[in-house]
Amino acid sequence: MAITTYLAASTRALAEEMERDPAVWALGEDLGRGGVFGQYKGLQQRFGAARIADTPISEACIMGAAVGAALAGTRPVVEMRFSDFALCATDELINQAAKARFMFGGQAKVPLVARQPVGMWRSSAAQHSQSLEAWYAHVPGLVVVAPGTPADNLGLLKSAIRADDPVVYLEHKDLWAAEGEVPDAEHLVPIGVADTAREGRDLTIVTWSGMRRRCLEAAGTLAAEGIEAEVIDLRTLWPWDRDRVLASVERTRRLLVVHEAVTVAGFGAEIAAFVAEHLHARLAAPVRRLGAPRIPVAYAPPLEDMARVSPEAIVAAARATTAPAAAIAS
Amino acid sequence: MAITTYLAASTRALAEEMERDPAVWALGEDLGRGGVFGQYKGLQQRFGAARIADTPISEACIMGAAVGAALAGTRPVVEMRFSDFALCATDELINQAAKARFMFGGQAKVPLVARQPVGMWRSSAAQHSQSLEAWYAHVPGLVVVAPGTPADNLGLLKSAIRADDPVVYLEHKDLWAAEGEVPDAEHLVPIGVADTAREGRDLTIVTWSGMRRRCLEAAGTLAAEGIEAEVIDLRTLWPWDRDRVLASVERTRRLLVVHEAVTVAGFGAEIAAFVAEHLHARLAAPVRRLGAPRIPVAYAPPLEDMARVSPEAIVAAARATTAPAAAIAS
Amino acid sequence: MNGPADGGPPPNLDRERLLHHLDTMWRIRAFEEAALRGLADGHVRGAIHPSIGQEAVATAVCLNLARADLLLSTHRGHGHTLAKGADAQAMMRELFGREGGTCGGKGGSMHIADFSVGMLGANGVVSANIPIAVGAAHAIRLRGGTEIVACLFGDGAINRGPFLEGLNWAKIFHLPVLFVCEDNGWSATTRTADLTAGEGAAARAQSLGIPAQILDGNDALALDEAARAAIDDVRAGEGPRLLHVRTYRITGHTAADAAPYRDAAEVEAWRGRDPIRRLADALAHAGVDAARLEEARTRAEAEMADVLANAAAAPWPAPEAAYADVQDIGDPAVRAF
Amino acid sequence: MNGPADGGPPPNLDRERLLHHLDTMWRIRAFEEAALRGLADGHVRGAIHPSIGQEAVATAVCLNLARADLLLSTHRGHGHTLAKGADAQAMMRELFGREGGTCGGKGGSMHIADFSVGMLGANGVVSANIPIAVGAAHAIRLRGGTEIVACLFGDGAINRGPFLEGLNWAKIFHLPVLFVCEDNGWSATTRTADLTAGEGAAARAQSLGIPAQILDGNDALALDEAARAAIDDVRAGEGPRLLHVRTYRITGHTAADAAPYRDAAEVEAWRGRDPIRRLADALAHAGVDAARLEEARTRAEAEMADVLANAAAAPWPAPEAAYADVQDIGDPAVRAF
Ligand SMILES: Cc1ncc(C[n+]2csc(CCOP(=O)(O)OP(=O)(O)O)c2C)c(N)n1
Ligand SMILES: Cc1ncc(C[n+]2csc(CCOP(=O)(O)OP(=O)(O)O)c2C)c(N)n1
Ligand SMILES: [Mg+2]
Ligand SMILES: [Mg+2]
Repeated sequence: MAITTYLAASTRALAEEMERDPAVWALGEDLGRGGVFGQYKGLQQRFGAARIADTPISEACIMGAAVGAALAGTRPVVEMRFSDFALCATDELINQAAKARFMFGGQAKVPLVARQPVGMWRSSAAQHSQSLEAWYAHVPGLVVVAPGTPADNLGLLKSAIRADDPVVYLEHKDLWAAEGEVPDAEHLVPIGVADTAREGRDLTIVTWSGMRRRCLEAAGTLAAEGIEAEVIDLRTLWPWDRDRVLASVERTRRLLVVHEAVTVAGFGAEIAAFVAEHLHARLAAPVRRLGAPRIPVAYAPPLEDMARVSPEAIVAAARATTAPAAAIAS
Repeated sequence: MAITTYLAASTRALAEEMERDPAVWALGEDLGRGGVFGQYKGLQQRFGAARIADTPISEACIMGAAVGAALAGTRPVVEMRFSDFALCATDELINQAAKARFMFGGQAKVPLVARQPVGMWRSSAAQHSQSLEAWYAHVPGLVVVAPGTPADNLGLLKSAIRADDPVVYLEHKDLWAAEGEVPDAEHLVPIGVADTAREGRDLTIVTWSGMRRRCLEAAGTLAAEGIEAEVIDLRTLWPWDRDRVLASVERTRRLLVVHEAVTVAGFGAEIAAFVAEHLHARLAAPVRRLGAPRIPVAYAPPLEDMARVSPEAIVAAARATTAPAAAIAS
Repeated sequence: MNGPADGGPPPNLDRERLLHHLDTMWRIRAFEEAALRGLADGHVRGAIHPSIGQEAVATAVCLNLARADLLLSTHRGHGHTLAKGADAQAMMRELFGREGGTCGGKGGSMHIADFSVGMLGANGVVSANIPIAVGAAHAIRLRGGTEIVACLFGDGAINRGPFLEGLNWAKIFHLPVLFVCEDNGWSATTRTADLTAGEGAAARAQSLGIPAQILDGNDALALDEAARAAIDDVRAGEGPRLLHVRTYRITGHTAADAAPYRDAAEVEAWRGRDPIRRLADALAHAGVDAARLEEARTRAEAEMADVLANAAAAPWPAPEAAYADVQDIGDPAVRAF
Repeated sequence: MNGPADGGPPPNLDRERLLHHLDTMWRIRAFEEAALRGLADGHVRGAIHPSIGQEAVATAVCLNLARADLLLSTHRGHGHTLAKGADAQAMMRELFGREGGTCGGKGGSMHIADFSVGMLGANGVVSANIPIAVGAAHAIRLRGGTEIVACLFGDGAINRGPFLEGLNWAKIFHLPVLFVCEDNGWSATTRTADLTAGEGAAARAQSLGIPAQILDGNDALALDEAARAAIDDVRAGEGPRLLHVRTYRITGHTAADAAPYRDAAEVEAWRGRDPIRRLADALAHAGVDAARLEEARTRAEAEMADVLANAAAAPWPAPEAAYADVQDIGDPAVRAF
């Protein structure tokens, strides 16, 4: 075990997989200089410019070329820089990558990883701050992964690269510098398995990505008040770990889903709806969601903060869910 | 009142608004020949090629130009042909149209209508059959409308053209030929107001677009069994008519949401989650969703049908929701 | 190389080779006509975009490719697919949505693909095949392969962004791609010239430093030679090439389109330049038997009549197949809701 | 028109006009330097992309536009915005995210806009401003206006699809757009030449039938003349024009980028071609007072020092403003969840 950043973990993951499998390569803008956040630093020197390819500013072609390169037998790792720019390649990801295997009757698979750093960082405004994981979870053919710790960014990126499916891989921009323990030995995290970041008996908080930290912080505060929150970091949004969530809510009888994305039609709706469908009679309080208001992310800090889910808001939502008044008259 | 098709209603709507307001114009491919479904037939002859503009196959520029044209004082109606092709213009719709007003601090609005025919028709396969309304409902700045009848296509398209916001306007391809009564006089349907297509006491079915017909058909079958379903056609997905839905479920104590889109992370999740959050204690059965499985739409009829929500499936889901066994032990 | 219209075929005309081209062109036409009958009979359920009149392009390009070479096609791709070596029977079954179709009935005409012959797919999105082709070529380069990629698209496709992005990419990475713009003058129901600035595909390619030429797409002899030369260059590692081929779509945009927006005289003029008849005439001038030339047609028609009948008799795919081939992780066969 | 490096200024040099250009260039530079200080002090919170070294382009293009003309800019847009007439104070407040910013603090540097002077927005998405510009021109045409639209973008932007789609559109609809490719040699940390096939923006425009010329972007005199002529043509209804302007970004890509990937000699060479100094020299040669030339600088620096201090003293916007200006129907101020 060593302490490593979320960023360095991703660099290591890609390097290990490129070492292991010559079919793996990466393509995107400015990768030769380390990528926009430094997550590719040193890789071009190590693996050459053919396998760490600097591309033109051509998001549609980056994604489309990755589809072709995957169909033709390689395993491309696509860098989209900001998930917002992946919107310049939506046809290529949704109509081509996600559907090719199916449309062609299984003649080929599309093993590509589409890395799309998401979320709010600081004063990045409306075109550099979005979290659209709900979109990708809605699209048949796609796997959706959103690591929240350095160890998970190592282990999940490696698994994503080994997957034969197109994987939308959402790293959080505010986590690049986050530190955590990371195994020295090869570390693979299975896709589709949640991580129970904290155990608790009073309510289940389901979250992912940048909100993992905030939820754990909130859980600390809640514990001081005697409320023991179980915090489940989904890590994978499709397929999400329903068994883990259902088992937890079965026990705690209360669900709070927390995410950074806009609440309306966010992926929290799926989880809340699913739990309400399956555990209605067991719930001691209504399911509850906490996400951003339906506003674009602004630049000025006080306005930007209005779109942020804070630990205080999580604490408040958890308190409301566990308050006796929230219990269902039964 | 006259009987008119959904298609003719849309032609009339655009013609009336172009007549009323010289700032209204339409742009898209093949509009001069009537558009791909004939919904623009006769309009270029009537209004000229400047206001019914035939564009190159350039979806990104069609949408981007509409943003610029809206910022510069006109009211463009964008034709995307199939909603699937709007994915070639996602940056323009999401990062530009939806956010411009906010990012610029309210200096200008973006009054554009993005018409995107949605849904399954017949053997159109995975790139011509999608329903992605959940995506657009998730994006701040956008209004999302999905008419299910000729009268609504008349009245809502007119309202959408008059709206000062970017409106994603989802006509259903399988409804073009559908007939219905349409008022002779000017007819405006307010955005954000649902239509109770059928009243009932036993459960509330919330639906929209092409599924309205199927739900009404199912409600007929259910009535013969003594189950009286209330069918609410939302018509607008953002802002959706929560008051109507909550009031209905308050009465019926049972909710079934039916849509054609993939169930997972579909807009039904938002409605089910919202109702579960607000009426948990009042529900006599768990909220329930019925949509497509998470598979791409196939070409061959027997495979395509696997992605279709049939009246029989609606009847079965409604029966299950109203069955005594579904009632919550309380 | 000149066709007979310009004073007779060249003396060294390779009869066997060109008879193969002729046979292939007849097979394409007969396939399209069979598919139209299948549509009229209600067997073909989705839209089809016939390539009648454009057969020489498919033939000249695809018959000059090796089987291992890759091909990316469009919505109007039956001819390309057949010429690349796909089985007509499997193709017709695909159009019928039946078991044994190239894609098991999942794709239909607009997503037809046969990876076993290097045909990596038609595409329902105009221009989307260009970046995919470029990426396939990139993969070949990465693994040191010697195959090349051919990418066909229409004249309407050059006004979409992926055309620019893909050509730029192919050139800067010096990739083995042959781009072919099949310019039939129309983008659905609109005349492409009205939508297109400048001289079109060749001029745009040249502005990117990609050698390009403009060719008569109904002259099978000239096309064959040009395609072979371009493919040789691409295979020799000289980077991408573009052929801008002028031809005509004899039918409407889809089989359902009667194309009333076109001048009857324009259609007639192009019928007069029928690429199959021109090649047959050249072969006749070169001394090929009239019977052999007639046989090319009748054999193709008989084959496709069989194909049609056989497809109509094929079973539907099992409904559960709709849940297969989606994804491994998060497989809908395990969990679809 | 030649600069002093080529043998002195032309005899008929319009001093008043060019002093205005010089003043504007100094104001741009002083604004950028003030913004850099604001960033170092922690007042500017988001990324900024300084245009130091590129001031002549902004000045030549924007000072030749009328106030009613429209302008679409990029992430590197401070100079364009200032030259188009936006208030420096409101701009700096926007960079600080304060009340009174051009966008009320909602946009920041990458979304700066001032509709009151026809500046319809910077853009955080490379190349996305091109279709918007084209659409704005389309609107002008539809309502019979006489304004024109100027659209600036970088050399990296020409490899994205919207560049092709937008230029093609402007040409076929014969729209009043002046495209200006501000070619500073770099796309973020990568040399654009390595990513760009062919000769670049001008060649691509020409392949679309759009008249285009290549210019020295650090020669304010020549640029002024070329921009004026192009703008006259566009305003006269001759359709779109493109200027491909070669210049250099003296800073890194963002203020946070030390640009170690660049050759020091390259940077030095370009510092030697400083567009402001070149114009000042030309004016000195033409007999303008040294004091007046010095004053251009000191006045600009004093103005921007004030602007900086004033911005730092400005209040934050009220948090509730985050709920305003989103949409009328489905207004989040009414319902945000
Ligand atoms: C991105 C996109 N826009 C629009 C369409 C609808 N469409 C299908 S084919 C076609 C015309 C294409 O013209 P061209 O590229 O010349 O090919 P052709 O049909 O003439 O072979 C159009 C507009 C589409 N499939 N994809
Ligand atoms: C679509 C898109 N891709 C990538 C980026 C990230 N990015 C911002 S500026 C830039 C470089 C742009 O280069 P150029 O167009 O030459 O403008 P310059 O920065 O040199 O002024 C990049 C890659 C972006 N903003 N948008
Ligand atoms: Mg064509
Ligand atoms: Mg640049």
